[in-house]
Amino acid sequence: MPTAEQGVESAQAVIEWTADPESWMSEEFNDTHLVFFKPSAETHFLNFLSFGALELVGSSPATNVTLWHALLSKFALSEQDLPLSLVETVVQQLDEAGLISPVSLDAQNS
Amino acid sequence: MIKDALRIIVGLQPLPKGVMDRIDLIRFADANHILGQMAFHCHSSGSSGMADVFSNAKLRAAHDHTMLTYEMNRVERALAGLDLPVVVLKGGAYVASSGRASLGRRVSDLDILVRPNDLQEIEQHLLCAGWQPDDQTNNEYDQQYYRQHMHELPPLRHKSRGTVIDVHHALLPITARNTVDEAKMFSEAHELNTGNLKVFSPVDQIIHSAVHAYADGALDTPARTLVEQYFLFTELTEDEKSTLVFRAREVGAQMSVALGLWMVGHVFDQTEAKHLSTELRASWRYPALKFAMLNKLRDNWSSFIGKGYLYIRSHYLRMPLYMLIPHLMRKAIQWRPTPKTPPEFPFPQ
Amino acid sequence: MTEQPDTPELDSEQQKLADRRQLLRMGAAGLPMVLTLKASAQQVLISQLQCAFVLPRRVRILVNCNGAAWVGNRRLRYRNGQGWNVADIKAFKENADYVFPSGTVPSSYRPTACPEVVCDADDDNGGDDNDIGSGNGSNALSELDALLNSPMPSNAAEIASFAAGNRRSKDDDDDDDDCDPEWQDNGYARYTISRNTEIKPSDYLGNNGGWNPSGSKGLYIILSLSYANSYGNAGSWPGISCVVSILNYLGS
Amino acid sequence: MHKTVKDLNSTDLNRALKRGSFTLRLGPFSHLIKGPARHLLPHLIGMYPECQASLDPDDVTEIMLRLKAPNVFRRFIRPQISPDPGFHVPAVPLPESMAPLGFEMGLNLSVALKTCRFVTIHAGVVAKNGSAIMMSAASGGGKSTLAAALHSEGYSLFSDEFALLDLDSADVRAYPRPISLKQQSIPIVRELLGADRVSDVISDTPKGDIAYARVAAESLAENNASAPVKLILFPNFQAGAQPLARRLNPAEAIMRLVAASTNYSLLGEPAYKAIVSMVKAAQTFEITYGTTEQSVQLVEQLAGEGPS
Repeated sequence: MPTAEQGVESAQAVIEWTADPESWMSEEFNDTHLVFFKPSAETHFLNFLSFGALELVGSSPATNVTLWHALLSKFALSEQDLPLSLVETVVQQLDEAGLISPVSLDAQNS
Repeated sequence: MIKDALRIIVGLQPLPKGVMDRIDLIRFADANHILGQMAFHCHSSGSSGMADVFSNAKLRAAHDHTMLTYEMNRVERALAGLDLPVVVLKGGAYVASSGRASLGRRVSDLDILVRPNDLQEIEQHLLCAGWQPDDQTNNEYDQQYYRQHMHELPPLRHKSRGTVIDVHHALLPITARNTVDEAKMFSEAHELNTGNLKVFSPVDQIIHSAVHAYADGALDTPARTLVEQYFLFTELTEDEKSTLVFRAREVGAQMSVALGLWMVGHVFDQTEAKHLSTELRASWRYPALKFAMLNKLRDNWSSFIGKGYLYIRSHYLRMPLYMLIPHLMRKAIQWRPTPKTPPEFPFPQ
Repeated sequence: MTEQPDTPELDSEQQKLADRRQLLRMGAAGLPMVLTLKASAQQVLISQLQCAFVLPRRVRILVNCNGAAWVGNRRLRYRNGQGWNVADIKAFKENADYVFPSGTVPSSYRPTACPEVVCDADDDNGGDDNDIGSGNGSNALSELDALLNSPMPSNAAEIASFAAGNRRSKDDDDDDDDCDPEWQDNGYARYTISRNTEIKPSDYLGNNGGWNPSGSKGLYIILSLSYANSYGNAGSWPGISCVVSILNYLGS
Repeated sequence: MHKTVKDLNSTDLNRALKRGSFTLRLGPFSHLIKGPARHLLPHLIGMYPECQASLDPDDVTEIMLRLKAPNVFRRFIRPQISPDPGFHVPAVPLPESMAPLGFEMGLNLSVALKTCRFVTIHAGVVAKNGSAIMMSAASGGGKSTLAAALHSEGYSLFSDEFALLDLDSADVRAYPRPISLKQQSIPIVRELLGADRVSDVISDTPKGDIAYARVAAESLAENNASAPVKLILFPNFQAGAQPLARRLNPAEAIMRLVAASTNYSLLGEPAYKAIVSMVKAAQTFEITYGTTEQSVQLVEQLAGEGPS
């Protein structure tokens, strides 16, 4: 278990995000993804970007920056199309929805 | 009749034969919020109507449990990195420890207990994570009242999920006449296998249930309380039972526990509980309380003698007398006379 | 959500990429990228959002400058330049069907000119709380005994009004010593809603689910909300079910 | 084997209603009913004559409705009733003469909030040739009128209020309660179905003037009918509008259906699966129309049954 100090440090430094692909079911309709998240029993609508981010984080843990690069290549986008700040926003929204969580928290849980 | 109903519900007696009797029983269980428990514990009849009723009730409870488990996950997320211990109370604790008392139990809010010194920091983190004071209590009087006299923060409601969390820093109000040593109970709380959340030990869970019901005056759901304490009690190991009396005295909860055990013994013919209750002794108010409690149980609506007494008594126990009367006056307009029903949809938007 | 064209675009891949770029620009501009579906489980109650009720009796609402309110039906005489008749005010308060504590009524409904001498000095505001116990434990005890020993009313609402009644009569005893002009200044505002008035609470709902009350019907809504806050759907407040159904619908 | 409402002796019926042992079987539900017989009886006989019923229940049931006077003092409004489906629900207390309204509202609330065997979606459903059309609209959106109109054109009526979606098959189940009519739709439906099928008007209810229309006996006969949904419509009546159909992205349709469901979040995963599989197998449109006639034509076109 991390100490409070470590927790603060990790929050400020590079958080790695993770997601469990088993925890959701999804359907795609015209580039819109319907996601049923089992732990919360909530249904979310994700667009190609947020769903892409969820899938990437689900396949291997990523920081905001590594996720950003992965998204750029996955969707063949330029940095002008997809600024890092938008990835950060997406990550925050996925975190708020519980779909992804910090690796440290996940380690605590297991 | 009530005794029979409760005994059927926990599975001590078979279901009545007559359909109309069964219907009455279902209504009783539903009105007292223990239909879910009944669905799990009573002896099934094999009728398809009963199976429908029970499967509906189980589904509702399952939904509550999913929500509650997720809320616990969200609390952990909100407090990630803080490393401050948090004890999950009441229904949340039963669900988290998945004992008999959790089966079919409806849960609407999450109750947690934190150490008084951690309160401010934890409140801050919860506010940052999207919980906010509920509109209903977000007025000066209520905020002041909670902070000055109560043992918990005003309820916090999550802004997007609509879920409610009650953050306690003590088990009884600051102004209560009875006190209970929650620090002792806190120190022996069990870790859950997830993160920083804990639950009381089985013995302390039944003590807290009794304190909550009989010292806190929160007698909204007497039938549910009884059923719950029955499950908690009968699930104790022999060792745990033997420490119950000592522990109740140690944490200063002998009166509530005595009353709780007496009720369990009386209603469910539980000789062990009766015996332990006698061992614990009673105070001068004990016989009157037993009477009031039975009355309360008899009928939520027709027997207001018991109910009125308990309402006043519960405030009497919470607050010094000089504070009681003005508060009663104020609550004359603010008091909710109807028992707080768990909403059909635990998490309205 | 975009409309799905009946005939596919010629270059759907390119269209898709353009759509995606557009979406990213909107995301950068703050459009949410994750939408959580809110099942409106109480949708079925929508029709109840439209509920209305009729007041079958005239309702008079008396408001003091602290925002306390009395609801009743007795007459209240008013004399220009002098104000309300003291006996009327007293009788109205004593016979009020419902009493709401200070702070219930928003300031826009309170009397504009607060008198320097307010004859009904004791309102239910915090400062007065001590006057009952007055630091005298036995006095308070006897109040409690009175509460405990009196015949139990048959329902909860009556317990509540019983407690309130106790308090009022005591206040009035104190008041009469301090001042007794027959008429007093405008310490009160009165609102009257005539018999058979229809009130439709949803008329006072704002777009975001908040309330925008106005007029005496708006005041009635405010009191209804306060009543609902304490008693929920129980009791006899006219129209309460309608108001509560709306509150439930709004999830408040 | 079971009798229908019209076969029962009204004295017995009266007694059973008072005692609370009267049982009405319709669609997948058994309804146990207690209430003021004086006002309920004409409604039951008028609107549910072909419906299976018994004086004593042979089993418990998930739907137990009591119409009763509110238990608080009634200084302001004289005899009142309010539906008590066995749980706390906000309901408008109604004068006793509006018992049919309380009855219908109470049953709706019970089905909506009490049962978990189906995904319950606020929608009208009709069926023909083994496939169903679902119409989801907010109250006042004209779905009852549209359902009645299609019913008069030979569609069997599954429900004008709730689509009951089977959790496993994603088929809808028939639950043909009387069609509930408001204000302007009353004369229209009288015209469509015949005046003898429409109840007396109850005036000045919280919902305005209302009346009920009796479902055709054939619809009732298929008590356990179910059908896959082939068309999901979101009707939108606008006086004077030209008829128009707009195809909806299935995701948007799902969003709207979830919002119209009373128990989607309660059921969770199975409801998600059922709605997704229903929508994937159906066509989804938003339709706008200015007259009832147009709406029927439009629906028939979309269903591929009428002239196109």
